[in-house]
Amino acid sequence: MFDASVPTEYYVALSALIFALGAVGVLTRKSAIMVFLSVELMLNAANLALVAFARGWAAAGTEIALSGQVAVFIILAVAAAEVAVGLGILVAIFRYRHSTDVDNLSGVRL
Amino acid sequence: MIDINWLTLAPPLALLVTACIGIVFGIGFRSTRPTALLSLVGVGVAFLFTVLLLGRSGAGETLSSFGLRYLADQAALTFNVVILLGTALTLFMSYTYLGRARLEHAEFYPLVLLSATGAMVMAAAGDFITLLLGLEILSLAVYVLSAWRQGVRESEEAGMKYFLLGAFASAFLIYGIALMYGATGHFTYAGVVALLSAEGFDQPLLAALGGVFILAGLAFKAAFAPFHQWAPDVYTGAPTPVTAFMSVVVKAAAFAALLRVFATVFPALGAVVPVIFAVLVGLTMVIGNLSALVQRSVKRMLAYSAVAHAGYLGLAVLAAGQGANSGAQAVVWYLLAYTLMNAGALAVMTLITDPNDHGDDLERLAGLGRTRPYLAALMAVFMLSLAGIPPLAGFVGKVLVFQAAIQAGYLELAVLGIVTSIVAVVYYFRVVGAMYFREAEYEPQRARSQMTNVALGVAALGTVLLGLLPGWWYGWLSVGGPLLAGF
Amino acid sequence: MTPAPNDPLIVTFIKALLLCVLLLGAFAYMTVIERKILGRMQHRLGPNRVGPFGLLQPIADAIKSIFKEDIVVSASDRFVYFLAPFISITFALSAFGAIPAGPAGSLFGFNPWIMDLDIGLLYVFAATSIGVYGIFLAGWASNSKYSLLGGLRSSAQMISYELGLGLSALTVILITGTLNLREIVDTGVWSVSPWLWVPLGIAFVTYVISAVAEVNRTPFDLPEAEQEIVAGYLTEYSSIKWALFQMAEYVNMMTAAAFISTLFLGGWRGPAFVDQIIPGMSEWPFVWLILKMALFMFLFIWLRATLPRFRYDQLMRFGWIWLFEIALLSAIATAAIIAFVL
Amino acid sequence: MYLNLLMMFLAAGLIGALALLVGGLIGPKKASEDKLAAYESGIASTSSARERFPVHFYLVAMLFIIFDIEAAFFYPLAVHFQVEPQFLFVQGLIFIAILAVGYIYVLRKGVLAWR
Amino acid sequence: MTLWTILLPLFGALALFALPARGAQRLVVLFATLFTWLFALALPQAQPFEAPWIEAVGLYWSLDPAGAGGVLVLAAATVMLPAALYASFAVRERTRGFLALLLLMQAGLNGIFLAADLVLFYVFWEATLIPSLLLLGIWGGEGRRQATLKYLTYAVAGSFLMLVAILALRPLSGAPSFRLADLLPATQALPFSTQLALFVAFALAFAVKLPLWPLHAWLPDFHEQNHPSGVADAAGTLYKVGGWGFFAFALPLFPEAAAAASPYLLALAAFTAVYAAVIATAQTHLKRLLAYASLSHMGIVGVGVFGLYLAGLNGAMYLLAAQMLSTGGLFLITGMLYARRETFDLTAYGGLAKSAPGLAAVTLFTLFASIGVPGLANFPGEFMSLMGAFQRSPLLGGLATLSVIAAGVYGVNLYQRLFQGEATLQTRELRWGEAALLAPLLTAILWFGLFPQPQLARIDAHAQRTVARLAEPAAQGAAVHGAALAADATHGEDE
Repeated sequence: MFDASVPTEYYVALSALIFALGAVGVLTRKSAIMVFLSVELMLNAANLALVAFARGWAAAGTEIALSGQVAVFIILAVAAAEVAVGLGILVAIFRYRHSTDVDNLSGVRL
Repeated sequence: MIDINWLTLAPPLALLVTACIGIVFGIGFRSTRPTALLSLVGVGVAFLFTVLLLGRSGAGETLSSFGLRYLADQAALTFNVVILLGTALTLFMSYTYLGRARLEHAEFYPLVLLSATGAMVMAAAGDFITLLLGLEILSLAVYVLSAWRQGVRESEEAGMKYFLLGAFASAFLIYGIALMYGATGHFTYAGVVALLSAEGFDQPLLAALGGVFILAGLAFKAAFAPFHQWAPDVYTGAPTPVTAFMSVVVKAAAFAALLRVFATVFPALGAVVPVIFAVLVGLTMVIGNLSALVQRSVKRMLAYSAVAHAGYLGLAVLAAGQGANSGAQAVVWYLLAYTLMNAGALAVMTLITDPNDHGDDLERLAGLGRTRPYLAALMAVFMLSLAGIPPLAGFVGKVLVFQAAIQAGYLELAVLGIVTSIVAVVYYFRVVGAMYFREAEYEPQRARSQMTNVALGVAALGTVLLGLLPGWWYGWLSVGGPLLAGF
Repeated sequence: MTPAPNDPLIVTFIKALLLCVLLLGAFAYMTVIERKILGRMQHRLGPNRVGPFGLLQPIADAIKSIFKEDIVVSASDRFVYFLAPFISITFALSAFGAIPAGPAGSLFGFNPWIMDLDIGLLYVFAATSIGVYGIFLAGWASNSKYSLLGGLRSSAQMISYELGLGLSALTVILITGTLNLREIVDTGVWSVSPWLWVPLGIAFVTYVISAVAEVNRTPFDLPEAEQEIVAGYLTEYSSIKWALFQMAEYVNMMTAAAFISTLFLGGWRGPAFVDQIIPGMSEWPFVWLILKMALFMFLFIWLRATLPRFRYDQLMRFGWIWLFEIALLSAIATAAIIAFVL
Repeated sequence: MYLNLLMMFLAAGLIGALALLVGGLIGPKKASEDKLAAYESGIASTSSARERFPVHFYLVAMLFIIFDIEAAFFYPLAVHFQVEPQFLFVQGLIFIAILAVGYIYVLRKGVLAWR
Repeated sequence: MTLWTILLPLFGALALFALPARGAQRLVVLFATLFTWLFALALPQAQPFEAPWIEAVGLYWSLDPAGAGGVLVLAAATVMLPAALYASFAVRERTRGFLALLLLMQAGLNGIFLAADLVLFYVFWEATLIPSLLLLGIWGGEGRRQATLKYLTYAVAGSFLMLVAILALRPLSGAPSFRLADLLPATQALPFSTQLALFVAFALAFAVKLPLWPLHAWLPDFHEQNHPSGVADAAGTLYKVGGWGFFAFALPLFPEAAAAASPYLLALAAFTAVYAAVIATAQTHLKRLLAYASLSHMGIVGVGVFGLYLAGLNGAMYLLAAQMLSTGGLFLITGMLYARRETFDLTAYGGLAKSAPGLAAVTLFTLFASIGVPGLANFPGEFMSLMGAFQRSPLLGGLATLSVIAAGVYGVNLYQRLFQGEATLQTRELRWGEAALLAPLLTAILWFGLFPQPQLARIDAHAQRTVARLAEPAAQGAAVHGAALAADATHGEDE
């Protein structure tokens, strides 16, 4: 069937690609928001890899496979917390900078 | 059913509960001082629990929770002591500082405690996911703390930079964990090691790659050389007590995690990870010390010196990775010493800089030996100890580290470490020189604080006592037993 | 529970197309019916010129909106400007696909649903949430102050009410132990235990209120509050794009109605007593679902005729404090009953 | 199973695209500058609308992220609930208690008090 | 008792901070130095001290009072007693800190001489550096910053390498601890190349502190810039412990490497002795002159040590102790001179003997001791050192002897410039207080010169062990150069 026909390696390769894209994004982008989005991309690449591996391990036992999926959940929560904190810092910066232009978000440089 | 041993979780839980109480009731008060005192109580309770557990663990009891995912073994508990010490010093330092610097927001202390909670979880992690959770609890709070000085460009940029790079690093860590899971199907160290060393393990490359990624993620937190760029800016931009917290507690947690992973999982991965790490360590020692050499700002110099010390700690971790138990002990010892002397140095800085942390140039310290003799004397002690001059704590730390490294066969790195610490003597001594050998050019800050004095006293006493009577503490802090429970 | 047999792909596609067309047709007549009902409630006649009783009115409306000039505001972000209505309608239509309309194989031997997902409930949530993007992007792309405010308001409102929505649905899941909508219907939440009726009833009420807010209907229609911000995110849209947003809104209403029916009211199943009239009557496909949907659609219209609009701060406080807490408590109560009473 | 989902999207997308296409092709094109300007109740627009949003919107967005993700944790718990209800109930309560700390903090901080 | 020689000055330094009154401080200094001196006197009867430090790593607080170090402790205590008391009068500002640092320095010095654990030795070695750095940096003259930095760089660069070597020593040799007693048998088995590498690392550190010729550049500046009271210089003289390091550690630990390197080191030492003495003749700055003179003595110490003969080793250690007394005394006298004339420029002096005959006499006495006049302290050591060198290499021994002649030149030159010639100004005569301070020093100088035997016996016992070590490789027939050495060594013992 459809699910079984795609080998795990393909998913992992895709996730590696996404991860690399994210990493490149972090290293090349200058705007804080874009860097941040790139990091999110990397996290999601990791999630994809985890899910793919979990599916691959499903044959070895439910517990092993489930632990991978649970990890995805935890990582999602971690990512959410990061988003909240990151946005919080950004908002705090802009609140004090009295800037009225949203594009100024890109003014935060690394 | 999941096995939960509440007693093993008690130290971090004590901090967590205190943080929760603080954050809910703290915003009712105008001053943050009640929260600070509450936090100190929380740290004290956590410390008592840690001591209790240490006693039990010393009696040979295996303490863990969640099926070896949370280990309260000797190593974790000794790291807890270091973490709690660093946290307490930070609290003492912040007590008056926050009001002086107009940074009094109720959330400060709860965030510090939360961060310390994360650090303890990291130290106790027996599982990559626990490690990740600890790391995030730790980091998220510190991101906010480093941007605490709102409306000041340096602090905001410090927070933003730390956050973005930190998130980047955790992405690496997470991806590494994913790869490791892909190779072995486990998250617990015990499970991973069991599979890695099992017959017919067919994914060594994937596992090694995962190891490298995990290493990169942790190396960032520990500020190893190519990943250290955030450190100077963040350390300079953050309020000084936060800098102290970062350089002490965050570092302790990072090395606790690194040590455990290094001593358990990495040896099973083959030679490549230790080799990469050895290169990182060498780079860190060189770059950290050379960069510190050219700084004029003391805080910035301390930031680079923190990088350099990460190198020495890394050397001990490397030794521990080779199975030398003395390496693990050297890590704990060095961290304890570093906690005392670096927190002490930064505590001095809080008293001699402006309320907004400016004025930490070397020139500003000129003549301090005359204008504020006691403070200068303490600073001199901390500087000399950081430089590794006997008979202070830093020296014993260095001896233990180099000794362990040489024993584990890293003679070249040990020589490099000693050569770089010669360089280090110059920049630390420059501070001493400025304080004593030069005339004052500026009116010194007259900030005083009883609570900071407590921190200073503890730090100085510890620095001296650790140096003079290391044997007393060494036995007590010894990381007895294997680092990997379940074997 | 046994998994339902799968239909061939092509059949699925045809069913999907059919569903879309049906929904759009229903939308068209919903507009007439709504205007009629509103008219009655306000002692007016409503549309009655085009065709008998105004029944051809929607066709006239459709032709008009197609032939109207398509204005693209010069300051807008053109791509996003086009993308917004597309997203709105696509995901509004897609969301419905997971809702079962009858027992397996009851549609000429095929299944009366497009897809039978294990995570059907999450899917519906996800698809409807993406609809928020449509509205927000519309407000942003127009580059008009009214639009932007409308878009912001709608997104803030929708995310606020999703908490209530999610937590209310939690009550149902606690009882059924599954996210598959077909299995939820099969379980029949009310038949599990009378102990649960109180929290379930509370969850039902909070869910309906949240759903009204989620689809931007009065009294929660702040995103297009014409007195304050003209027409909100719709201000700069005209012709077919405007029509697409309208479609999306009504389709969302219908989805919400069907979804509430499925979660709380037994979905496509009829009440048990009807089996005594005609045996097997409660198993009839489509009929019961459509009836229940009609009930909720009438409720929505009724509300619109009756209630004034909330003020923005009232709306947020209501969502974050009252709905959130009540829904959470009902879920906790349900869990406690299951854990300690049953 | 998930190909069905794809079919659904295809069909729905087709309808949407078709409508846009038809509208774009058939509608008259008689643009003028005034017509293409943003509508601001008849007053000429002076500045771009893309200004800074009020901070409250961001705060709400962040709160939503946190609370929604944590609400999402309840779903697996709920699905699994029947298996060991009492243990999971306690566990869930602890989770809610921690969540409640954040919620109470937010309330006391006045983030949810709109002016 | 062994431990108390270290603890007493330490406690004294701490007590100083508790006592603000000047008189009380003086009393503390007196008691601390006096009792330290008494303890030092009693060292031959003392028990070795040993306590675990970090047992797991093989570190011990291990102090051995029996060796030649005891003599050096005694000499240092003899200088420190008058020096510290003089400082309590002559140093006017921040006296308390100055005195405390002096006492700390004495504690460190005693540690260096008594340590029998290598890491402990290193600890004291570095710990002593700090007070001497601070004495120079805080109380020094105009150019003190440069001088301090120079001193720091030399000292630290050398000593850190030694730390590497020390740390590597245990794992490489497989000894159970860092105690000398454990290391000595273990290093025997080290391959020659390893021995050589470790020896070089040690030698570098010791050569800086000896100091040997190319590494001596910090020394003149160090003395020139130190506090004009001369006390710090006297203390600095005590800290020239490179010869001790070679004698007690480097040679016995790495006998083969030492034997291989000794010709080169011997040549360097001989050159240093002559070079410094010649430079000293041309100096017009009082302290610089003394600095070079001291450097010349150190060259002779080196010559004695690197001769690798019993006589030379004995002589070198004896000279080390003796020059502490003589050079230390001279530096104290410079302080007294400065207190009268406020300059170190020799051309500004002259004819002091007329108005201050007592001072002139004392100076002449000490100067004679310094240049090695028989019957005074330096002579026995110098003589034996040179004798040792002659046995190793007559050429280099002869070269080194030239320095004695040069010493006569600068000694006489110095005396003439200071005390003879036209009396430009009236000068205060030696006061009773000053005389009282110098009296014990002069007595000691005389005593060391006339009765070298008791001290030499202690040194000799220690040196015998070292020489035995040097001979051991030959006994095993390990190396050719070892065999030659053994023959020479037995010959040396016949002295």
